[in-house]
Amino acid sequence: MQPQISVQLDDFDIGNEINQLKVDKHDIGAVVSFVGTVRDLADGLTSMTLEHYPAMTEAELARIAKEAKERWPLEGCRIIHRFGELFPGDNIVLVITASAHRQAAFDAANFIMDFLKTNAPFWKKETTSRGAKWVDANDADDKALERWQK
Amino acid sequence: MQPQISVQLDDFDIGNEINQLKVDKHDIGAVVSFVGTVRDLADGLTSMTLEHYPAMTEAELARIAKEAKERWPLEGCRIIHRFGELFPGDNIVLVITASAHRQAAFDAANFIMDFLKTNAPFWKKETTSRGAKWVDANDADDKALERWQK
Amino acid sequence: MQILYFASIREQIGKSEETISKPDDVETVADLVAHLRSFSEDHHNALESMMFVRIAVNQVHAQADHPVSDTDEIAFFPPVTGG
Amino acid sequence: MQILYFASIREQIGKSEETISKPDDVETVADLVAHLRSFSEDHHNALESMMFVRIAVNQVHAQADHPVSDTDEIAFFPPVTGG
Repeated sequence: MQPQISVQLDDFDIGNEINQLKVDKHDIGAVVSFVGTVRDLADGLTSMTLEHYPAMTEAELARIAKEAKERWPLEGCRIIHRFGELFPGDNIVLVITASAHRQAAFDAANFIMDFLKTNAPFWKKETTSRGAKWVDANDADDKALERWQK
Repeated sequence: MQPQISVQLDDFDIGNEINQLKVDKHDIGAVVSFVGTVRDLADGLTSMTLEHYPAMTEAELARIAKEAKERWPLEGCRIIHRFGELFPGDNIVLVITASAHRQAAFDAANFIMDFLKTNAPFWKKETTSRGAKWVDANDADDKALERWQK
Repeated sequence: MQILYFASIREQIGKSEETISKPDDVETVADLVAHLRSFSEDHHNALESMMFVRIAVNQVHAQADHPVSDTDEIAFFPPVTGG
Repeated sequence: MQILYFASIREQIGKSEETISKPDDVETVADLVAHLRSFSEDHHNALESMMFVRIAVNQVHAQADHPVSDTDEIAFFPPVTGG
């Protein structure tokens, strides 16, 4: 099973992505997906711009997916991360994991998101009526990693 | 937030279901979904029939969703479980949880599946070329519940 | 009282439901099971191992010591296997 | 060597990349940072707090003691905020 990674401007269709993951697979009993979306918070977000490090981004996501594949028996793994200008409610990231076993699918998707949050080279800049501001990194994301230490 | 529960013969479209959950919601940053599908195992499954207890099924799923909502800050929760005759690769169950926080969405979906597996009154009968047989309950499903004990 | 059977228990007993009058000495689900076992060999076999039989009283999971009344809907079924 | 800046560090320095020759006494990323700080006040400010600056050497996350060579691509950026 080769994880499929995309870093793209365009939106994605989660149903299509799940269907493609299932093609020619017979032992998938569980598919877990995570979608991260742009929150429309009280301070009136008008848009969010995602910058990334193109030469590194796909490689880093592939490394994270490979680590997940080594830890859990996955039948399929798909990661899509968007960049560019996004608006409230828009999709940002999609992670899909498929396995014969539901807990493997849950844990692998959760693991991938935790590592993506702290390692994938993306940076968010939020624009509100008061101007644009880089989003601060979240200490909780570093904490979330600790439970995956072997 | 009122969890939406359906027990139905028809298939579902996960993309549609996620979009409906997001209508008029502004604080969703994370959507986790679980899809359980009919595995096509080595012994040549031709079909699977799901029997259920109609008067109890929706109430039991609603009770599980309510418990999840009390434990985690959810902005949306959707459960669909199919019954009737299904074929390899077909969808059986969909659980979607939406939250401002990704770990709440992951944990709530995981919790709902663990409780659904041991409490929702559904029974699977598998038909292969050698005949039909009720699926045995899985001891691992009982074990999976223990970690959610308060 | 309304008695429902599901899945393998339904197949063993050969019916999905039956309506019975609660005997005076049937106070709990366990009493009811002892009563139902006397109906036929199929009832006896299907309800023999209470390790295997799950119970719902009025559509809510219950244990064998749960009280029963004449207006209750009591369901018997094997461990569930949905999801 | 190719130096890349991203996000707030890119904005502070006012450019996204620059090509420099590695001085002989620059052996690690930490040495390189000290060298870059001398380029301008903006470089100095952007690279002042190494608690905040993250590093990749040839597109792989690295620490400040990572060795550098003249053919490397070295990137500096704040903690990531994707997902």
